[in-house]
Amino acid sequence: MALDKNQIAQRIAKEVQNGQYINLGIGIPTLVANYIPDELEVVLQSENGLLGIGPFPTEDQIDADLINAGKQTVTMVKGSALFSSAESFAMIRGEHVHLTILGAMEVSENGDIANWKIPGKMVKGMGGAMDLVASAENIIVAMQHCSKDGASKLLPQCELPITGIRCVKKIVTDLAVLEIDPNGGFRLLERAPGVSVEEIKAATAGKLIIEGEVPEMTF
Amino acid sequence: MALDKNQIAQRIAKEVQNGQYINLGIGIPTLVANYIPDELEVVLQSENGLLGIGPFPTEDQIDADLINAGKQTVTMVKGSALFSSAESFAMIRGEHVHLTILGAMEVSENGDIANWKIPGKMVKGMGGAMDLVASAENIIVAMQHCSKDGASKLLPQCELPITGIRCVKKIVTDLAVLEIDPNGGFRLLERAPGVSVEEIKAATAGKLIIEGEVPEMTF
Amino acid sequence: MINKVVASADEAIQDIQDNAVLMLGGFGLSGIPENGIQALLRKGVKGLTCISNNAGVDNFGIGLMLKTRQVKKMISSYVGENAEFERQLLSGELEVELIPQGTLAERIRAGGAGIPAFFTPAGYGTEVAEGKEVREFNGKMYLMEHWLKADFALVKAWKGDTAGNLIFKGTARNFSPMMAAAGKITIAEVEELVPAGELDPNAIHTPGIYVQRIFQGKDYEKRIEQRTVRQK
Amino acid sequence: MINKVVASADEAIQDIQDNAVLMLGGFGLSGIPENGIQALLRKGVKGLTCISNNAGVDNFGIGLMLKTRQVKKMISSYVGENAEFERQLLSGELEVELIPQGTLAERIRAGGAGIPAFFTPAGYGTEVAEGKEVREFNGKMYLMEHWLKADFALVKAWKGDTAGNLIFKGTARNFSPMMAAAGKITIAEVEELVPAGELDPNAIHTPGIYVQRIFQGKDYEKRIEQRTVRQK
Repeated sequence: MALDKNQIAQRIAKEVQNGQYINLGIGIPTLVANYIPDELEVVLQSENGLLGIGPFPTEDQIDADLINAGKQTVTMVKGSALFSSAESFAMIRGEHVHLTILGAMEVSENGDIANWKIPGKMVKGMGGAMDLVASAENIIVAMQHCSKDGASKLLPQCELPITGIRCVKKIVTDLAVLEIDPNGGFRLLERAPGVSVEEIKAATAGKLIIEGEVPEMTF
Repeated sequence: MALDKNQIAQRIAKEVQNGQYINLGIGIPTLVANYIPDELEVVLQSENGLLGIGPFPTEDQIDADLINAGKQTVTMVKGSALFSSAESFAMIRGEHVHLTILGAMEVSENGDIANWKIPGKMVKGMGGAMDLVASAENIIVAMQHCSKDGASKLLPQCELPITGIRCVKKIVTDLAVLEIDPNGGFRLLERAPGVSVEEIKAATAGKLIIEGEVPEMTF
Repeated sequence: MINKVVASADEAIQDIQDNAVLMLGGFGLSGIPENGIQALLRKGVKGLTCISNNAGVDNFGIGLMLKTRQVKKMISSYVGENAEFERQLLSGELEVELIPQGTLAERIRAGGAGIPAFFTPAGYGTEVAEGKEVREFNGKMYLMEHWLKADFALVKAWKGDTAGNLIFKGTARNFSPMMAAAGKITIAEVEELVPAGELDPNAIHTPGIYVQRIFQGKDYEKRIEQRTVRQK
Repeated sequence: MINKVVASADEAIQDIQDNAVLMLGGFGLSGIPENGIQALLRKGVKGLTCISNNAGVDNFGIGLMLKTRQVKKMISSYVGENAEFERQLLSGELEVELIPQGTLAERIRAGGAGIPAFFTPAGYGTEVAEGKEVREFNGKMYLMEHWLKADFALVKAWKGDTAGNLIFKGTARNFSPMMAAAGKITIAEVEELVPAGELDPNAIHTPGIYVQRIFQGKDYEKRIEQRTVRQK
């Protein structure tokens, strides 16, 4: 059965390694924080100027001057640091952030990503996404395998205006875990529980690389 | 009679205007601070990371962590701010500092300045001087008119490696106050008390522009 | 110390003319110059170019100035919270330049720091790169980006002193320190204005050299966009 | 929070090898990593390239490492307080690259911030410009300068926490925040090491993300170069 948003987040959390500084994008990526094992020492970066994002505040902790990049009220943890946007993107551009997890509208088989604009329909802006994908050493995309009308979002090449080229390393969808092959193509690593390779094939418009048995995900 | 160092500093202090942020170089320029009238609101910048330099400390105020760019122990005034070297030179390069007063070995008649190196003899480095002269809107040089062996330091062109080109606006020496003419040449503005125009002419190797009566300095 | 205090927001912005280029601090609605925006609405100055990470929401922040059609052009990184904005954009009433957030922050810093251009990898290979110089350094591709400056910068701080020194709070700092340095005239409004000497010199985020005018702000609403809470 | 604490200066620098490129914080003798320098002397590592605004004095700071001939090359802006330095330089034993102080600070910042090159007016028309790309922006001439990075950065702070967050004191801050970001491995020594959570997040100068190792320093001499005093 296809994963729900929380399960996608839960599976991505397994990619997190001890000692990492991590930037979580808006949407499913934000949920990843809920599934990072307590025994891992990691620090979450918010590009509006916070290292060490804590949980949402209780009613009486709410502070309008403390939000994350999704404009949600947050708290700090012990050892947090606050800084300007220039310093924040110095960290990102300077490759001090190890892992970026973000959403996408489309990913191409060479690792291009599109997630900021639908010409004529939607103009929200790229925010920090172009900076993040241009610099993070590891970029994982969290998204639905297909759009609401059933079109594959894993494509030979992106049709929407792109956010960055050859940058995505891994993709976790409601159906599968895939990595971008250095020579191009989506290498199928894991299936969602109960989802067949055939279903994933049918939902993937770009080149799908399948080698041997493809295991089911574990959480 | 030729001015002493303190008198040069005192004469330069008259150039200071209310509301200015000022960088004072090592040597005579540092002495200028002693002669700025109390009624002027000005702020002294030290390029190692301090806005609002106060007087030297008393014995019991000495703090090894609070020095000026000449490595002298200093104090802060009310309203001081501390910052990094990158921020300090952002202020300088970004033309937020209005007035720079510094020493020189040579000045040329088009406003070039040399003050950092004597090939084969002395290699101390340029420190912040090249940044300062490249960006300050007003640059005043404090120096002796001639070197110890009597050679003029106001030249047609600099003979020593230069620190910056076409940047000096005004020069205050032990003999005279001069400004750089936009078309080239040292325009003689004031004589030191008792010093004749002929004496200044004799001590100036570069083109000297004299128009009408040249008044004596007042302090 | 130089005293930068002015009496009110209206006095602080009185010489902002039509067609001025403004920078406005804030990320979303956090840290925006609420008093300055209200004064701009009162003054009714038009044809403004506003450099700000976001464009407010429909009925708060810069969104209010969009409603009154005072803004000719927005230079931002993300504007996705504002229906009136989207309407004016799609109808062609509003010019918009969208810039990657880190590039926006660094271009503003460069403006204050006297750096006319620098190289960044953000946007390489995308439509952001169109018309820009591309260069390879150490095997990676970069775009050349230019500084941004403004006629006026409007920033809001937590505490400030009469010499113009500023301390921000939490994530309300965001773009304001760079904007303060990049504005020809920088106007700071503060929640608490204190005499010079009361702020710790070692804790100051924006040194007073960057601030030309400062005033005690009032009636801060500090609206929250996404009120997310957990149970105790 | 990630714990960055190591037991001693010797442990912190144990993997610094011959011919490493180091950055060392400090302006004159103010804010230098005294413990780190002592450990480098004990380890006897050689062929070092040291990026530091100054080169210490004859018998303190980096000057000690010049005496033991551990330094192959100095990259600095001002080195005029050191006779041994001048001797090694004139005899050709020591390579020296002199850089305008603001350019040095900005090149180090660029290294930490992922900016491979930028433009500055400092040094245009001088021998510093030799071999460099020159470009005009808005009628003014600028040089293109490249980022500086280091294998290891050694910085000294006033207070630090176990997560690597640093607060400097007075003018001892100088180059250290930029160096912390520009070092592949950044080693911070602090006068006072506290548990994560004890420093005000809003007052931190160097966020812990830039610091890989931190230790409690000891026996700080904090030598003063120019002891200038006035009478009470």
